[in-house]
Amino acid sequence: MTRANLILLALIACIAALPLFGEAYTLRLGTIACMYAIMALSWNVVGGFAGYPSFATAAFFGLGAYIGGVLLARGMPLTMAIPIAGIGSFLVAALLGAALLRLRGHYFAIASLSLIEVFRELVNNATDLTGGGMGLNIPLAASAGVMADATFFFYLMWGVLLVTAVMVIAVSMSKLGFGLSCIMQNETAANMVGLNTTLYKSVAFGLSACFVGAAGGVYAAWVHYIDPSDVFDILYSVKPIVMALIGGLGSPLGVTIGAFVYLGLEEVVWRNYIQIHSGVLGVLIVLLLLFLPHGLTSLRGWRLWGRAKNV
Amino acid sequence: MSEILHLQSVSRRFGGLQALRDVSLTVNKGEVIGLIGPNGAGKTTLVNVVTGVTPATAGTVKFDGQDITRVKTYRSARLGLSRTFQIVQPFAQFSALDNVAAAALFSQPGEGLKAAREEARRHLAFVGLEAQSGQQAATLTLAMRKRLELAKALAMRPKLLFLDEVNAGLNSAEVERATELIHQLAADGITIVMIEHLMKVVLNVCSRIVVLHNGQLIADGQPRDVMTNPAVIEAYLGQQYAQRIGAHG
Amino acid sequence: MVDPLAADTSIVELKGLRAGYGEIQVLWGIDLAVRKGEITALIGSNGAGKTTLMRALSGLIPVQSGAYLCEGEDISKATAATILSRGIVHVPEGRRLFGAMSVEDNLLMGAYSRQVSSSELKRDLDRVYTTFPKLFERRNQASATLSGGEQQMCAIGRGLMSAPKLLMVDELSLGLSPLLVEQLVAALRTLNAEGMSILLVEQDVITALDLCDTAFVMDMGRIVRSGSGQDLLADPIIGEAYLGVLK
Amino acid sequence: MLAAQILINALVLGCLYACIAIGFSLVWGVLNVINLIHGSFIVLGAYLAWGLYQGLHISPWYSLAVAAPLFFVFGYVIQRLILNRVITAPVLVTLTLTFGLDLILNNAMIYYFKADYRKLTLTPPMGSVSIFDVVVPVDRLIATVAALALTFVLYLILRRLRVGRAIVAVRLDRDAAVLMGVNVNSIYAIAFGLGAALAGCAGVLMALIFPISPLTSTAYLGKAFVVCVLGGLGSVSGALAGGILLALIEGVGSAMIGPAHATTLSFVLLIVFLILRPQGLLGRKGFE
Repeated sequence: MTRANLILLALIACIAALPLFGEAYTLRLGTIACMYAIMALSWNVVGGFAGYPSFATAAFFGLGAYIGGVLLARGMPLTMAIPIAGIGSFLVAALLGAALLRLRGHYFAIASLSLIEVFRELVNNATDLTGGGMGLNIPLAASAGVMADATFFFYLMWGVLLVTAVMVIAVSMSKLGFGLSCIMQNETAANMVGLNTTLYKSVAFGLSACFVGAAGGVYAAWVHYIDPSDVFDILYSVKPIVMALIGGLGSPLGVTIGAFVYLGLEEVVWRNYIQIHSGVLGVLIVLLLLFLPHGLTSLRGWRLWGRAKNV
Repeated sequence: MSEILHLQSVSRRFGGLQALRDVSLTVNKGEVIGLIGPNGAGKTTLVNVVTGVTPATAGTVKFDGQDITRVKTYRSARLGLSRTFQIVQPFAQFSALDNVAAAALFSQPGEGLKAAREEARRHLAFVGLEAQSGQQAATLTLAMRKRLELAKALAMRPKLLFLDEVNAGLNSAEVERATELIHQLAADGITIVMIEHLMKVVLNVCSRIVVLHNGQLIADGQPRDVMTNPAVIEAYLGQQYAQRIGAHG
Repeated sequence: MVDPLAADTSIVELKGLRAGYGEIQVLWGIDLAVRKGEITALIGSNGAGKTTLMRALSGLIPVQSGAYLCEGEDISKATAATILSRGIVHVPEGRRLFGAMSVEDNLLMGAYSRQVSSSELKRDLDRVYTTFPKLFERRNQASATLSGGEQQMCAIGRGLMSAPKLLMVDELSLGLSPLLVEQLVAALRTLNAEGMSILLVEQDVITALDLCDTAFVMDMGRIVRSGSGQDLLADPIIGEAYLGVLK
Repeated sequence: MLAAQILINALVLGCLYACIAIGFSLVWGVLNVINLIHGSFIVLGAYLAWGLYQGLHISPWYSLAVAAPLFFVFGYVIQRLILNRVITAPVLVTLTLTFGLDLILNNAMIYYFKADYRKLTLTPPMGSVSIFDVVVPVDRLIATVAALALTFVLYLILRRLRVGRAIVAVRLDRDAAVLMGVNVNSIYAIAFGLGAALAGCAGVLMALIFPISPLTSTAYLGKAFVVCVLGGLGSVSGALAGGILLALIEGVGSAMIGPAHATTLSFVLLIVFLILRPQGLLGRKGFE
């Protein structure tokens, strides 16, 4: 295992200690941090490893949230609903991937973007099942007090993050990861050496959806109420990309750090510029792309981070 | 001799352009065939049709007795059909070693990465790139990338090997070296179909020559017969060239 | 090596020109002179750097170092548009026509950067149609639907519309039948007889050497030989390395 | 008469859709950039028309003449200063960048105009006419004609003007255009400016028909996507065909399975089309 991957696992282990210092706000932030890291790490499988510009994260986050939410609302225990949300997202994504990943570049980006729209409309229209635009109420899992709940959901999200990180590291060291790297570099050549690119890309797309879907399920249980415009928000698709761009595409440790840095920025903006927070976010994105094309790693060139760790 | 590849009335269209027209061709085990013709005659298209990159619009392709007309590229690669590209197609960020390892890894299901790297080392040695095994493919010279391409094709344990202009862009010494490699491969029993512009190499290596012109097969036979075939001279070699061969040969 | 009088007689002169793509250097110090009124040929195997040299000459890729003189003036830092305005016109490999445009629109694009009256434009257009009557027949047809030979005519015609002093043709004969090549060669001879300088990159070495006054042989990004076409045709080393002539 | 109703509505709406999409298609085709600000440009154009009418009683028909140069300059500057710096970067970067720019513009609009819906109501109202027993409001009809005219103006620019020919040339073959002496960077900026101007003008026309709110920008963008994919990229005729086809599909879809599903249908169709026929309905390159 590479040093960067070990650092990543250590970093995640450190986060687990957060409840020791916990007040409700820290825990909430910690839970979102884990959720963002899950999204960024998952996106990295298809966007960073295989090089396909996917904008589908929000689609699978919403899908998972609704699978989990609906099952929980019908009385299924959390321990079953969350895995089903993950597996369901994996299957849907893998199947769709087989068709969508034949597209490249802009066309793939658009198709993945429209998945959000299609899923949202489907959920909107399946009123009997999902409550449609009115949203879906999810019963409290176990009401043992505000702090206990917050801690519980933090660890739940953290657990999903840990599994995601282990998955991503395993992929990066496996034949699958090697194959995805081949696809990213030269898909024609990858086909020619006997690599089943459709299968590999579909699995990658499925994996990128699986834990995002599970996180969606946890999110639904955590917030007790979801509606289509909340969970199928295109920002959930763009944020992981920005995180990955901050941290440097392809590196699991990089994108995780990118997720945390992004969350930090977002918190500051939210608190101070509530009215214009999405505009400030836009400015951040523009500045990042124009001046730090390789994310934080570009800073090393400025010698400010001369002795910083190689992320 | 038993046949390994059989094309029956193969055609390929690109929109209005008929790139291949009713091509029938048989390749026998152990042969080294030279595929020649002017630029744009459809040579590379022929290779693309056989390897499933751009499937035939009509006709059938059989490989080792199996119909592979509609088979996907990666499958035909696993069956033992491998090729090099005219414009080299390396995994640019990988080391030379991993380039070849990828070929070994994915063409043989069940192979592990470690074993694939071991095998890759052997093939790199064979083409003379041991010293560059750790070097990033993008930084290799053109001649080295051509040889890397060959090593990749070999790592797939081919039964039939298509070589698409492996000598293009190489200087005389490098051409000589590549020719030697091809001789060695043929001696190892690999069937080879090579697209080549350098007639010197074709005549030196090939046991049979096939000529394409405007997507049609216009000649197929012994090198000396083909070189004196009036249709071939008209379409490809040109009168002056034929005179030179006459004068020298 | 370089003729001291070259500045007067040469239209383009290169001294130690280096160029390439990004990090990859392709040309390693090219010295050559293209003389006014001559047909100059550039030959060499695939990948020797001929097309790269053409792209550097027309400003498609930057000159990294060395001098690029046009009629004695250094234009190594010039943009493609400036180079074009000096009358150095590049007919690229693969024709690169604007496929969806008609033949006539393609020809007019050739005159895009010239500030001329419409009557002058009309006259130049007529001249192209006289040189290549086939193009006149097809003037309203989308250029993508032309045959290979007609496309090459259209590409050369488009080059002519830029009012070249030096016409650079990359891979004249690529994919064309010998008969068509003969026609195109005849057209180039006529243009040359009318005073146009021509730089020809050609795979078919015999055609090139027969046609040209002076030839340069490239290998691995360097000029390895030069001389008159006839001398090089007779040179046994050239014969072996680049003509593929059998011993 | 339902069929006639659907058909005429589709023709009217289809021209508007084409007008929404045409600038987007131009930018995508020429710069190879998916311009996610396009939807917000349209909304901004609608606000411009609304403001000029409410504030200065300038009729929307005259607002077109204001919007076109204003948006052209706006687009030109954005391309020159920002987009041009990453024009050669991968899809991911250009797409995310235009998304960021859209966030800024859209947030600014929400900040100044608030998110509620406004309506530009002409006084006196223009009434409606009936064509083959199908009732069509006059303002909508005029907007449609104007949309068609705008589309045609772009066609003329590309067809007749020197700069238009250069835009087409860059779209067809960038390197060859450079060899003709075309300054590609300036063409990129002009094309982006034209795209913005068309979006602004489309917005002015939309203001006559639809409620105005920053929240509608994604809907416009979505239509532009679908039209481009259906009709094929980068041709005026393709955008028209795509626009009418989309309107027709929505009309028939609404009639058969209910209006709630019409958008879903169009997006499903988008994905199917992308996979089966990525070159679009007409499948031709260029703006001819």
